[in-house]
Amino acid sequence: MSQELLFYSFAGLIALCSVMVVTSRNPVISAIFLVGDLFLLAGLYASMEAHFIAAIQILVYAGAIVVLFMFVIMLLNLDPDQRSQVQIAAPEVGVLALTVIAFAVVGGMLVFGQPTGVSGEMTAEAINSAGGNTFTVGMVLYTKYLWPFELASMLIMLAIIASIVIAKKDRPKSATEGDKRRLAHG
Amino acid sequence: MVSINHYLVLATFMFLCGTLGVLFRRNLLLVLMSIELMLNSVNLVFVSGSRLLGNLDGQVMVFFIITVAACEAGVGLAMVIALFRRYGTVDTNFLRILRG
Amino acid sequence: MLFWLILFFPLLGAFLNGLVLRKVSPTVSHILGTSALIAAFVCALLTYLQFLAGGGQAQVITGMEWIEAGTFKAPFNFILDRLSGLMLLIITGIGSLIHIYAGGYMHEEKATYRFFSYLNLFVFMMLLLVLGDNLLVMFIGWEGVGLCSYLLIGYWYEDDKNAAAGMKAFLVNRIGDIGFLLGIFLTFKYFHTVSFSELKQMILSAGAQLNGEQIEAIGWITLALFVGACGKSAQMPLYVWLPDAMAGPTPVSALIHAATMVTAGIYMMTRLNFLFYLAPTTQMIVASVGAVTALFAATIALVQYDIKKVLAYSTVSQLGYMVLGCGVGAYSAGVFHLFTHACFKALLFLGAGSVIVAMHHKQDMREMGGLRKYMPVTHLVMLIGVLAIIGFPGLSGFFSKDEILWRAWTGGDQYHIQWGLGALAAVCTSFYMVRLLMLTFYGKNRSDHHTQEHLHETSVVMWGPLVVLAILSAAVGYLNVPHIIHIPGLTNLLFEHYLDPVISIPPQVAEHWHHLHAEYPQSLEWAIMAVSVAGMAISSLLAISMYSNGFGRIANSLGSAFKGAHRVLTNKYYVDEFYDSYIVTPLRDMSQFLWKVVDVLIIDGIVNGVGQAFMLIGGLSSFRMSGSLHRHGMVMVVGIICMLTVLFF
Amino acid sequence: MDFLNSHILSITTFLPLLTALAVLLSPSLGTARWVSLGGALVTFLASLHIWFYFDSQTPGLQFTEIHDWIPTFGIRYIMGVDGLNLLLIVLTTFLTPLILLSVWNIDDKKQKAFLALFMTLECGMLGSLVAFDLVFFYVFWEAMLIPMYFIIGIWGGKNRVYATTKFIIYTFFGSLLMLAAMIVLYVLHFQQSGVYTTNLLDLYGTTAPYNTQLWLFAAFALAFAIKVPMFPFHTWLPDAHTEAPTSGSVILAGVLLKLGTYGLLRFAIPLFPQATATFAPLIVALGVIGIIYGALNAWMQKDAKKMVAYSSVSHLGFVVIGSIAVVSGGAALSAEALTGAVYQQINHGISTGSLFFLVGVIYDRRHTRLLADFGGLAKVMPWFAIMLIVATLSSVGLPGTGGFVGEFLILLGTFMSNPLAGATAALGVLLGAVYMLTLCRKILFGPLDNEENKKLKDLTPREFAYLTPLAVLAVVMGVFPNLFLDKVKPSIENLANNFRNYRIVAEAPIATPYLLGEEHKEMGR
Repeated sequence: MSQELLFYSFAGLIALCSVMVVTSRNPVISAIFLVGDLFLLAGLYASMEAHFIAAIQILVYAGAIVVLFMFVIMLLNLDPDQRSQVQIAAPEVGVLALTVIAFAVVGGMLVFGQPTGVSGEMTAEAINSAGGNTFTVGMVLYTKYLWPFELASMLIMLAIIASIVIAKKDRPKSATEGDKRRLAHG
Repeated sequence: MVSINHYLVLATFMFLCGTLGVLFRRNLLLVLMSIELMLNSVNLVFVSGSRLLGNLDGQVMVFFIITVAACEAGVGLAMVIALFRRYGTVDTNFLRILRG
Repeated sequence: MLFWLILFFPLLGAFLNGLVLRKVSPTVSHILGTSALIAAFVCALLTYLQFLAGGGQAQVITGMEWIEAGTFKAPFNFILDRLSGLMLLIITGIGSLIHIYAGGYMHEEKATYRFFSYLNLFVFMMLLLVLGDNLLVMFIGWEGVGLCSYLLIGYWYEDDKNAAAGMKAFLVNRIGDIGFLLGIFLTFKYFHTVSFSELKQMILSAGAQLNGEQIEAIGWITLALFVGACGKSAQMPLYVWLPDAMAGPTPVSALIHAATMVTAGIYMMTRLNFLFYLAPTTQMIVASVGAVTALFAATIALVQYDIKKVLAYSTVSQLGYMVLGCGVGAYSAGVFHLFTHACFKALLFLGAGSVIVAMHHKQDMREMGGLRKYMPVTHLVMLIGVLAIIGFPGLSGFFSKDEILWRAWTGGDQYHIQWGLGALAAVCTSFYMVRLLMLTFYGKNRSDHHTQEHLHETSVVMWGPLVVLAILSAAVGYLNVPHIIHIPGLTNLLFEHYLDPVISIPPQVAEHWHHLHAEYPQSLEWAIMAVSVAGMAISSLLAISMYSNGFGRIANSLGSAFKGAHRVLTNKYYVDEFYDSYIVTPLRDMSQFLWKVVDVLIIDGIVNGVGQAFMLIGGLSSFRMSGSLHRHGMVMVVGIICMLTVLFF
Repeated sequence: MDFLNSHILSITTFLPLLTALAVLLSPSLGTARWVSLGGALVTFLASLHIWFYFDSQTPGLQFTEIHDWIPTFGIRYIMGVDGLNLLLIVLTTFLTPLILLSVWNIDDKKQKAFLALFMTLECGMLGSLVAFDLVFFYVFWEAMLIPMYFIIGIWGGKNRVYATTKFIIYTFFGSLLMLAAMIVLYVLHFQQSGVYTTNLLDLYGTTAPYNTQLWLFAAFALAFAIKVPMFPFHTWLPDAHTEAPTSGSVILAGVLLKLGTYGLLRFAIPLFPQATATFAPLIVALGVIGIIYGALNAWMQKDAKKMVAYSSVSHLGFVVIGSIAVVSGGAALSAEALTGAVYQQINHGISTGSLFFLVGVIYDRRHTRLLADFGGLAKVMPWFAIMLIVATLSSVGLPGTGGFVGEFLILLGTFMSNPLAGATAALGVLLGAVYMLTLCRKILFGPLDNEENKKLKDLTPREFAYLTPLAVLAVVMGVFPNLFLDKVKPSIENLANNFRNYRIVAEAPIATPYLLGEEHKEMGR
């Protein structure tokens, strides 16, 4: 019973935060709701006994990524008039309706669906007796997924280099003639 | 009893929010955040699936997704900065380089 | 060893002159080119003597493998027999003389390395042609000489006319070469070999039973090969390149376009005589083409003013005789005429070359005349040459040409027309050659003052070879004196039996060719001879009376009396114009159409049209390329939804 | 040595790719040039190793390398050499260093990228030549397009984007059809044998139903016909050639087009023999039309490069009809024609390659390729004239040059199979002379009346360095064809005589060079 209560309260908050992230006019507010979202999700993970994931969710997502967003928002220091929204036209309305309906259908199917799958051996008890969630995840990560793990490190390094290269300030002048022309038409 | 269906419905809703954000927000930063939201909904599915099936592969996947998300956010934000430097805006209505 | 040196020396000369010693003076080039050829001649002579001493049996000299694929085999094998031995001597011997002469002729040129390199290469190719033991090695030479001819005709390439003439020669020859190629294909298809010696053995061996298909194939093979011969030996209708080929330097005309290359067709037919004997229809065509060409070219030569053009048409006409000889089955007569013709036509061309040099490269006979007193030696040798070619009794042409006409007459009723054409051509020959002699050396000099001042006899480098050739022209006829004339100390018909090992009538058709060995009454032979001599004498006298002092009254009045005929002849029957407007121009127009309309408009249009159609469909089915991120995203989402819908329902 | 022999193909194929990486990493353009040239030369040496150690007595596949690649789908990494691809491999590695020499003096900011792309291209070409697994082959086949796309698209002429797009879409279209056919074949093989495999050596044993064969053959043949290119799929070629830089044209004509004819021989014909026999008359007819049509079009061109491009259409028509000359009532292919086709591939690479180089030489000097702008160059550029004439003669198939051997054998075989086609194709020999001599005459001969032409300099030592090997080879191939034909004979006879039931076995690498002679080989084993 307490588990259900926990779930429903967390789920309600997550839904609310998600909506706020998408709808806030100010990016800073959005980012803050995103952080909330991430923390709440971490809570859900923990309730599912995925402690390791819950931890890195907080560390990496909330601690690193959203902070990065914050920095960028402040760095750009957008003018209020640029926080405009999409003008809603006929196609947009259509797509909006279609998307919502599609998701509603999927959600409805999920509510009454009965997911199936091949059960593995790592039940909660097995994990606890084997040395806890973090230990077992680590074992899998460094044995079965060693190669992808190493590749992931390569990916991170590439991303670091790429970010530096892309964000590097190498052009003194802000826009060329062609760009301006393009903007004027845009 | 909280079944997996609960988690899946929640994830669906989050994904919907993310999708709508990507489609209808004009601020590139918001677009990126919405993408994070979508990624997180997928993570939720993975973790709940992992618990249901008693298989840790799902959690490992989440680990990788977080890695990729970090990279994506890094590169994406770098591009946002570069775009802002060059065009002075991050409004997608004005960024139409792909126009044919 | 000695044999290989024959081939090696000209190739070495060509290589050194052409690629290595490019900066040397013309004299060095000349000495190098000439000595390469003289060395080859000496080797050839020694080889030939060895060969004769060894009994004169045909021998095949095996070289390296060349092309081998599937069942097809064509090694670099060479054949040395009486025929190729003779050709060897003609090519290297007369070639040497012409090389010596060329040094004098080309002495005004600054760099002659190219010239001598091409000449040596030509000799090499010609040797390959006559020595090859299979059709393919012969074909190397066959096309190789065509190449050298192309390069040499266009030697003075800065004049576009020369380059065009070279190209024409190469292309017309190529038409013939395609015939030759088809001949090779057919031969291989039906006999599974292209080697002369194997073919000969296969066809002549007593046990060989050729099936009907093969007999029929032989008809086509010989016909295809004869097309090749038409191209190379300038027969109707492919003769048109030879007169234009006179654009090249005169020694080239002498060596390539008179003495050696153009006789390749006759050589080839003689080499394959056993095949041709088996195809009486082809033989008939060969004889007819030869006879018609002989007369046709001779009539054109009657009215030409350019001294080299006269000689060129004369060459075509004489080649017609040789082909006629082959056509009536008298191969040794054809080859004998080839031999004598090589001597006197080289002489005539070189003599004309001397005249041209003396006249400062003017070739129009209307500006010549009276050169006898300026150039006595040239006059004398030219006189001998002219007498030889018109068949003046006692000189070489008399013996060789009469032999052919005699064989044509005795070939049977079906050949009498050909004989008539040949005899008529002989009459024309006497006329235009005497006309040439008269206009050039007799009468008053008609050139301008400046040229006249510088007229003088050429150097010994030039007239030396002429004298040698003159002696040959006078003498070689005695190798083949007819039965009816008895000259003490000479074996009659020495030459006819010389080629006996080469020329062999297959037993199946011996009956058809029996007349070649039949006995005829002496009176008939005398009569035929008398007809020719009389014709020769009458037309010569006519020419002397008309042209002894420039263009006399008779010449002019005859010209205006037959104005139409004269114009047709002067324009060479409009054959070039005909080819131009009915073959070349339509082909060009068609190509233009193929390119501009078929290729660019239709085929490429379809290709680009398909591309544009796809672009159009793509454009219609997309929100245009607005560049808007949202639009792209929306399309994507809708697409995904559609896909999922299809997948689930 | 054993290591070398068992991995020589991988080394040869991927060495250019490594070189491309090294080129990208090299600090300056100067270094990059030397690195690329060095890499290309080492690759050439490696291919010479294959050449000398190749056993010319067996029709089997040699230097075979087999590794698992994607075992789930039965996709493998299979490389091998036999008589059909040996010559092409060596041609590729031989042409590449020459091309690098020809671009040596280009001092462009993007030149390093060019060199890297070029080496990648070499890797793609070599890979598609040696691959014996359908998917493996397909990967290389498509990978080859990308560098070529950029080479034309970045370093090309005025109309380069149009040309390169046309090139890539056209070839890609064909490739996709081929991919579909490959998948069908894969499934068919599974249905017959119960094994999923894309191994070509196994697939040769698949006997598809006749009707299916027709479709599959058509798909494969269309892909290769576009690549060749055969009439009427040729229109991308003149555009691509005209717009491509000299180096691109040389490699395009020299090797890329040959992959089309090679594909016919390697895939389309032995995989679908019944369909081959059915389609042979049509393909021969198109080939013959292509010969005549290409030649007539070439004759009309005013741009030297376009003329050579159309001449390729004509020459490759010969290769196509030689590849598919069916004899003995459809039971065998003509070995003569097949030998000729394989030989003519190489020879066309040499002669047309040098023609493109030569056009490039004058284009570098005058920045025009219009025939009308030239004339009388023989006077100021005598060595250039010699090279051009040698290339021309080889191109028109004069006996004594490689062109003759190839064209003669093709025509001979075709004539045996279909006299009418053989005789008509022989006309191509005449027309070939028509346009090539026109080209020569307009460039080399005639009066030297253009002031700018009077100042032209003859070939530089660097130009000699890349033109001379081609000219020498053109003659060597004409006089000593057995040097090359000996190597390919068993493979070709195997294909020609058994194409109805084609099998090829993979053999172990050979430890002793064939050159050492028979006794040594016995000892070596």
